[in-house]
Amino acid sequence: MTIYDLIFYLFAAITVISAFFVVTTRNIVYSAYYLLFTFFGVAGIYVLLGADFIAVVQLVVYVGGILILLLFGVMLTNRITNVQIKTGTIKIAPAAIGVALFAGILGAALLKTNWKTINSEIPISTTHTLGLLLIQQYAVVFELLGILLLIALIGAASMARK
Amino acid sequence: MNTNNLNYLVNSLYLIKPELVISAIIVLLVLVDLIMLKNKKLLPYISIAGLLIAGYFIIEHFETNSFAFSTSSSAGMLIVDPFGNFFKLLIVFASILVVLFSVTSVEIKNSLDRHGEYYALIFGMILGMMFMASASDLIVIYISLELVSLSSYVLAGFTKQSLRNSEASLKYVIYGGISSGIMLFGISIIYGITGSTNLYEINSLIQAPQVQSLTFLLAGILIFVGIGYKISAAPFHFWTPDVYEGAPIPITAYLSIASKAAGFALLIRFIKVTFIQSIDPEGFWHLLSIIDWKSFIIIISILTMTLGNFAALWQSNMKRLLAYSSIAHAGYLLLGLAVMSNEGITAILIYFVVYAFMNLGAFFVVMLIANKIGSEELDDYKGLSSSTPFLAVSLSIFLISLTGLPPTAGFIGKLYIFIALIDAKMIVVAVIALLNTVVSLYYYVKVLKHMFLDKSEKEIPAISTSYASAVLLIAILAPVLVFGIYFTPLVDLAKSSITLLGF
Amino acid sequence: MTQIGLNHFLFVSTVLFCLGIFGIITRKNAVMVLMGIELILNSANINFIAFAKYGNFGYQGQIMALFVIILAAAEAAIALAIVLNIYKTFSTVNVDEIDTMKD
Amino acid sequence: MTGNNLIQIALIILFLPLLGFTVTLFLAKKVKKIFLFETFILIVSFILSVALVFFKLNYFSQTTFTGEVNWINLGSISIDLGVMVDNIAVLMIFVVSLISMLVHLFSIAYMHGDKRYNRYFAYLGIFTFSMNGIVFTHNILMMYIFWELVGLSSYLLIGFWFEKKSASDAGKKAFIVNRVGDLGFFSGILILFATYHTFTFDKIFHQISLGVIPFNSEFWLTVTGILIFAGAIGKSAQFPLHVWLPDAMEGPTPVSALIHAATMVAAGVYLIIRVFPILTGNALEFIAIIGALSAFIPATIAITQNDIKKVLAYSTVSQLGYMVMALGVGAYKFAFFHLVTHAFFKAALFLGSGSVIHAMHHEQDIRKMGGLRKKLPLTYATFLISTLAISGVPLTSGFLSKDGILAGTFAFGNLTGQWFFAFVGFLVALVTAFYMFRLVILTFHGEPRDKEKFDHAHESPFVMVMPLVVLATLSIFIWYTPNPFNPEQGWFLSKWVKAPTIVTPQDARYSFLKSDEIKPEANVPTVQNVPAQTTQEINGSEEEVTFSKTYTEAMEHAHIPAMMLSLGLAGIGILFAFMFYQWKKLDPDKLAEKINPLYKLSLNKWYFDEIYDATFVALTLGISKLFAWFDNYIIDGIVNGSAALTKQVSNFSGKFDNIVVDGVVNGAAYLSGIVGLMFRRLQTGKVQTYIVLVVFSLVIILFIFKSF
Amino acid sequence: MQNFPILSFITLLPILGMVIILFIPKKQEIVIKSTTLAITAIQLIAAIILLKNFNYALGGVNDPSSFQFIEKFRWIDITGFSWIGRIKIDYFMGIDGISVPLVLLTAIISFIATLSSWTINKSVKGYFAMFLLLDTGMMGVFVALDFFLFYIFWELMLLPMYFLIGIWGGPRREYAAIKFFLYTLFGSIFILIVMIALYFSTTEVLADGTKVFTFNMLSMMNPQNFTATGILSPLNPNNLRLIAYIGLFVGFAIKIPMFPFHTWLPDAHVEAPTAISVILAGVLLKMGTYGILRVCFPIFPEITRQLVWYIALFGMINIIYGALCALAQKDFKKMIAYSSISHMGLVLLGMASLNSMGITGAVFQMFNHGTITAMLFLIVGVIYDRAHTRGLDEFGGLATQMPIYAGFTTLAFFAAIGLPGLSGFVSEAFVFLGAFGFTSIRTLTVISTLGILLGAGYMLWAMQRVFLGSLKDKWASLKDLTFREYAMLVPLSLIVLFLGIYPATMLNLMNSSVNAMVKFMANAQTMYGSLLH
Repeated sequence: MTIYDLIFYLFAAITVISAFFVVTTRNIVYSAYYLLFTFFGVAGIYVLLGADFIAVVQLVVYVGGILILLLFGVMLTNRITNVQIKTGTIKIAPAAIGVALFAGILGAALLKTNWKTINSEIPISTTHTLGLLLIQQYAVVFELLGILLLIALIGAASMARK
Repeated sequence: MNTNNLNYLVNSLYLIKPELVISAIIVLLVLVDLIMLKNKKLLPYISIAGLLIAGYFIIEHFETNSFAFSTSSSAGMLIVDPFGNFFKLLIVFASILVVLFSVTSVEIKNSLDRHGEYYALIFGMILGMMFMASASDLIVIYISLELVSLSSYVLAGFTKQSLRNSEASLKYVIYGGISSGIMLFGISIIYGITGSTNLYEINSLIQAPQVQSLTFLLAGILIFVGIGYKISAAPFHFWTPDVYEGAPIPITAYLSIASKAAGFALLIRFIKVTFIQSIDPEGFWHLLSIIDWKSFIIIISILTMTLGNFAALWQSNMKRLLAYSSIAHAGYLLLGLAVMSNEGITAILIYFVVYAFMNLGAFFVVMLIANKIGSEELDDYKGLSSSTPFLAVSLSIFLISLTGLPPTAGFIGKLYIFIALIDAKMIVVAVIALLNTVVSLYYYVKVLKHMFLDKSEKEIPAISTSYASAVLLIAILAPVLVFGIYFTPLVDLAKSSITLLGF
Repeated sequence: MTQIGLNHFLFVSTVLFCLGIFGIITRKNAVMVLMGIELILNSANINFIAFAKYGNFGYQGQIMALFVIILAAAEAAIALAIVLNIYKTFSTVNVDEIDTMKD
Repeated sequence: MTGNNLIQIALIILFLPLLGFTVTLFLAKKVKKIFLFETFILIVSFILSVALVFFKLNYFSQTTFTGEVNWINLGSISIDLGVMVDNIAVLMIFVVSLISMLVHLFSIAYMHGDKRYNRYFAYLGIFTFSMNGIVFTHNILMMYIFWELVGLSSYLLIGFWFEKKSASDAGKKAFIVNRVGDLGFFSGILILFATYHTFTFDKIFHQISLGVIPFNSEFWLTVTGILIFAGAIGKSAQFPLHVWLPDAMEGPTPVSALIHAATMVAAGVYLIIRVFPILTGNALEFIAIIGALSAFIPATIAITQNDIKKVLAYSTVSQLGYMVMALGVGAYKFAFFHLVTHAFFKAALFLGSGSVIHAMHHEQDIRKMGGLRKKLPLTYATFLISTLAISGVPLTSGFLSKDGILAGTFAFGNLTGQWFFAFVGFLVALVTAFYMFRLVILTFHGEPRDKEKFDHAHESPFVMVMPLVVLATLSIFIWYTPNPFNPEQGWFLSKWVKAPTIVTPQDARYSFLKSDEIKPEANVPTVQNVPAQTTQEINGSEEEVTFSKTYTEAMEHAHIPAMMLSLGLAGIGILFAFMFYQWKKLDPDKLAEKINPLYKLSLNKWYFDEIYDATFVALTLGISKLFAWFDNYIIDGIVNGSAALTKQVSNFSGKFDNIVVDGVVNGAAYLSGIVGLMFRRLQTGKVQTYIVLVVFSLVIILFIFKSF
Repeated sequence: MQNFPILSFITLLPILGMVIILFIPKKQEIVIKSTTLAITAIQLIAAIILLKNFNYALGGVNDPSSFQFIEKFRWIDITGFSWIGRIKIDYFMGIDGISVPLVLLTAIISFIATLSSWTINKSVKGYFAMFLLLDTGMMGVFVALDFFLFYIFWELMLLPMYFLIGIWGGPRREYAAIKFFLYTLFGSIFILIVMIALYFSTTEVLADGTKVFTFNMLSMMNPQNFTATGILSPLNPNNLRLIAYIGLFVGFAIKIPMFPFHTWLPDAHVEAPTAISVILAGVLLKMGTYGILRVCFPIFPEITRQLVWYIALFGMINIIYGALCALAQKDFKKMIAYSSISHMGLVLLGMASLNSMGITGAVFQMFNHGTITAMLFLIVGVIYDRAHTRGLDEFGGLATQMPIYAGFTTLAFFAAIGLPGLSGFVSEAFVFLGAFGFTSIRTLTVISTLGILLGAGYMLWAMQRVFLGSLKDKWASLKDLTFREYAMLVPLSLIVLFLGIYPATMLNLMNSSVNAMVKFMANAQTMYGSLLH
């Protein structure tokens, strides 16, 4: 067992366990914090997979953006006076059965698959390459995303304002 | 390489002129909205002008057959081909009508101050749908799908006034979010197997026999979830009735036509381009046996139309009824795909044109009625034939056409579907579909019954229709009748539009 | 235990994916449901990057992940706006209570 | 005078009454006296028929004339309509025209004051037309056509006083009961047509004589004969379809005289006479049995009836039974002879009873009459003569014809050893004499039992009495034969009426009716396909070679014993009638008590109506109700997905009812509705439920497709 | 004359009338009614002109050259489909001796029904617009020779009928209307499927020598035109012709209506207004039997021969069952509706005979049933207009009060019973004679004759209950026929009488065609039997 392995297990554990708590904790705020750990764990996994730029983006966008947004959402939709911001769970049984079956199929399929694997060197930095790709090959997608963000902006504003 | 690339980008831009126009209009709309805070009257004109320009560009380059933003000589992010152009044209056409609807809609008028956002979002949808129609890369597919979704989430809850409006958008966003999530997971698996996200590349990669079929099946079906949700195919249709009922009527109409059309364009392209092995001279596709799409689509389509029709029997809300009917129609349309032949695709295209007219028309009448009586409940339709015979008759014709009775265009649409089915010797499926048509008759006729045969308990004042609305309505009505009798141009158009790049 | 390979990452992503779905289905609070969606997107992203690395497919996977992250942000923004709107009209964000429209 | 002229006269006679009918019907409201036109038409038609009879019998007695016109031509099949003038037809037309004319005259007075007076005459006109059609037809299809028209006119006339429920019931009953027989008749026609592709009698006979028979089986030839005879059973009111005739007495009395005594009911016998050549031995035996039963049963009923017309009605059935039986045993000529004589005396009896009823102000119960001979001397006289005739007293026509029939049965017994028919014949002769004199005595003799009505009674006017006299006169022997005891030598039987050539295969006949000399085709008239509107003369066959000599001889032997026996029996019957009712030596009531069950049986007409009502009518109505129910509930129910299920479901869901009412009406809809409900259940409005469903359906789809 | 498109004229004239009516202001009810009357009158005149120019010698049936008044031009022609050939649909009309009586019938009945509609006073404009549309649909079915065109017309009459029953009908009109609609639509679905399947099995050689699929019914009747592999091609050993035949037959049988698909009829009749009942019974039911004769028989002759016993069986069931049900009815109109079922059974039986007598009888019976039942429904309408009830038991003695009315009724009733001298007899007799001539259905025919008896039973019973007996006081004020009612009943009575006495007028009209049909059917066995080898 190498250090790589250890680190992987660490991050995997963080990700999975905290994700588990995200969906099971009754307290919403706790849940949001667990989500933070999940995101961290995922970022760690990205790093392990040699995607350093993505890991950073993950941290910046998810932790810095989305999570904060979600927390705002929590705050805005619950009266602050109530310290114990809790939420119930419903449909545990069907959800558990359905998800378990689904996970079974998914897991069986994915893990049994004989993936093509080719060993490759971990590049030092992906940022440059990604940048080039974005403005060359994926320029159209990139622009499309820009418009998408614009639309999201307009939409969110339109939705949220009085 | 850099210069080549840039040239290539510029060349590609020529190919996506309509999309560029639409994008420009979005910006223009936002700017105009900002500059002229008070006067919103200009916005629809800009929209229509933009759409007409876009439409012109589409028609101009209708016969183009080319990749755009190519990554290699045989693949690209986008494909510009007659098939895609057909759907783009359909989308533009539907958009023009929806813009016109929006002008007359009382619901939309009530939120006058946000008209800028409204049109911007519609154009966001248009853009997304156009990309959907020509996407050939899973990345573009996903992003464009999301673009359409995000815009429509907001539009579904646009007026924000009633409970059902907000409810619609919440349900839509949650449902859409998970569906696209599942689809994304499927895309990731395909990527894992093939190492590519481009449909053409994937196609050439999976010709090899050693591909993991089970995993591929899984991925294919997960991707279908995302597309199935867009075209509201059972069992991924659950959002449809609630959202259709909750959304403003122009948006409902729009969702039922344009976004469904885009979804179909995507689905057909996805299945055909990715899984095709060969096409025989009779026009039948021979797909890779990796996924038995034929059985799958047959099952889904039968399920869809049956569910749609049967559930529609019980509806008392006109919009909801039409929602279920549009689910059912998705089922009929899927049958065209299930044939897995060029003929089937022709049938789908014909059906779509017809369906656009009749469904938009039906929604338009429902909207006009709702404008006056403020309700879409079927019970309030009682005695409409006396208070507004024009609308009642128009609605009847649309509904009859939706049922598929001659001599309306709906019959022609169905006829071609059945021709395709029977030619492919799928008699049993055809019978099931036809029996479904009978079931559908119930609820369409129920509406007719309410309008013509029932007496209203309360006194309804005569409903007048504005001149402009009447003209628009007749403009939609005429093709429904004309195409029922003379449908050669329609078929010619569809026939010339089934060319997908490379096939 | 074997060496860490693709399957390990896939395992993590699968678990995340399923937990995400589980969360979406079971949580009452709309915000929590959104968290579930984020989990699903993350799981897909792990897939992309893991496949890219182990299959040596180049950078397409990472680009995809990048796009997905951006998209997730946009989606979250819109979703939260909608949730806020719901809170204004319904005075609750419990998804299961928002069912005025049904058959 | 050529055959062509005869055909023309026949056609005029045929269509004149139709003209009368049309004119009278359409002018009924406008012209008060239009009935005179109709009567005039009938007089003309009678005169023409006299001419026809005269010329035919005097100059062309050996020849049959036919004239036909193409009616329908389908290329492969062509159907001709045509008339045939032979001796039988002209004699029959004479009878019909005469009685019809007399009835018209009689009705002028009898029906006077009726609010549908003119319409009544119109109906008589259509009846006469139809009857003439039956008489003149040369093919079986036309026979059927006029057969039905006769049915229609009898429906109209019986139900003429339709305000009375009993009258309208009787009309309906007559038509429907007749239709039962007609079904058989029609089926017989079907067989004939399917075999011979023609309807014309001659062509059919010709083909049979060539050995072409239905389905190549003599059995089927027998069946065909019996089926056609079924028509006669209906029309001639033979057992078991005789039930309509007594009820038909609800019609005006002149109608009874015309239709239900002389002409229409005789049509059945006439039909058998026409198709006689094709009847096999077995068929004839069947006919004889039906005839015997029909002669016997109504005779027993007539004994106890108290309605003057009912008695006559039953006696009519009984006499028709005689004729039918006569045909059955081969006494062809006497059957026709009796048909003619009976027509006259029975018409006289009916008209006489009409006169009585008229005089008694529409009282028909003989228990309330009595002593009327003083008031109605002429009526009495004619009635008595007719009664003597029907009873078979010598010097009357009835004696001649009846005696012949009895001789025929006697001969039949001699030849075959079956004495049943002879026994029935003689027994009925006894009974007939008895009840007829009972009728005469109760009506005309003794003391009046209803003084008031008696006082107002008066002799009828001339137009009513004149017909009686004419008819009674015709009941005297002299018109038929110079020898009052042997009709064989009379012109009627020796010259005019010839037994026909039997065309059935030899081994299918009665053994004694086999041709003594084998001359299969020599005498069969050959008929070519006759072009339209032409007349053809057919040379008749030579005398007496066509019918079995054996039988003729046997009858001659039987003549004397039969005559003696019948005379004796008639005398006994008359004697008993006088003992019971005139001299009151015997008390009929006591006798009735002694044999109460038999009395009841007779009084209640053997319970035929009750039995039919309880069986056939009830069964049909029952089945029809069942089917209607079946239609409403089961068939609709199957379509509607079963009513019970519907109710169940509607209990479950209050909404269901609403929607049922709301137009989801059909049951396939109930079913689809239930399916729809199931689908609706899924649409809970909770988005998370939807997602659960999506996940589950994904799982299911994956499971399904994993196997592919 | 031959150049004038008289069939299109006769068919599309009502549509023109409908357009005219739509421009007449709502209030001008008389104008609307008169326009309709004029249109139907012109149609009737055109039909008579058609009849005058009709050549009796030409057979038609499967031979395109002996159809008359043919109008044929390319309607829809889409080229370029390499894989399914050219989609070509013709506008193809023509008549032969089988359709011409029905064209005439349609014109007559439409005219009479217009008169009968005079009393309509609820949304007159809509009514007559629908009425004329219906007229076009009916006429079109009888003149179309292209299956596609046929189907369009077939469906075209659905909706107007739905509305005519549903809006202007009796108390349970909605139920009846929707039942009618669903049944017929259900039936037409089968027709549609078979039509498409036939299309893909039949080819036609065009002038330029190309082979294309075709909807031309006449081409479908020639086995040489079938493709080798079409699913309905007799050349294909695995063909589905039997199933297709049954489907097609059921589609038409629903319209007839054949047991057990008949339950829509009594409801539809009871609820429909008089004029619509007249049309329904007079013309619409014939479309079913006409369809069988025009489509099922010549296109599938070998299957027809195979199934002929079953057709006769259902004919028999219809006759007996309908009659028995009629016997149990208490509603005048319902009784007549059931009697229609019984009489249409005769048509089925006659067709099953496959000989000229039987088929002549069947076609003639279609015409006669059209006129006689129209009369019967008019008669019910007369009494319903006055008394507002149709209960058979509620009347009695009306013959005293309304003698002329009673006279017409008697005529119609006896015509329905099949009294000689009236037209019903000839067709009935022909049907039985023809059917009896066909050995295998002989027993069924004999059983069917029971219908004659039962027919007399229910008709006379109804006659008695309504017209005979003593008059009830409450009906003492009923008026006898009006002029308009005369105008409706007299022509029909004359037709019934005339055709009863001299049926050759009508029989000659159809004779050549029927013979051609019989010949064709007789040769079918050899023609189709040899194909597979």
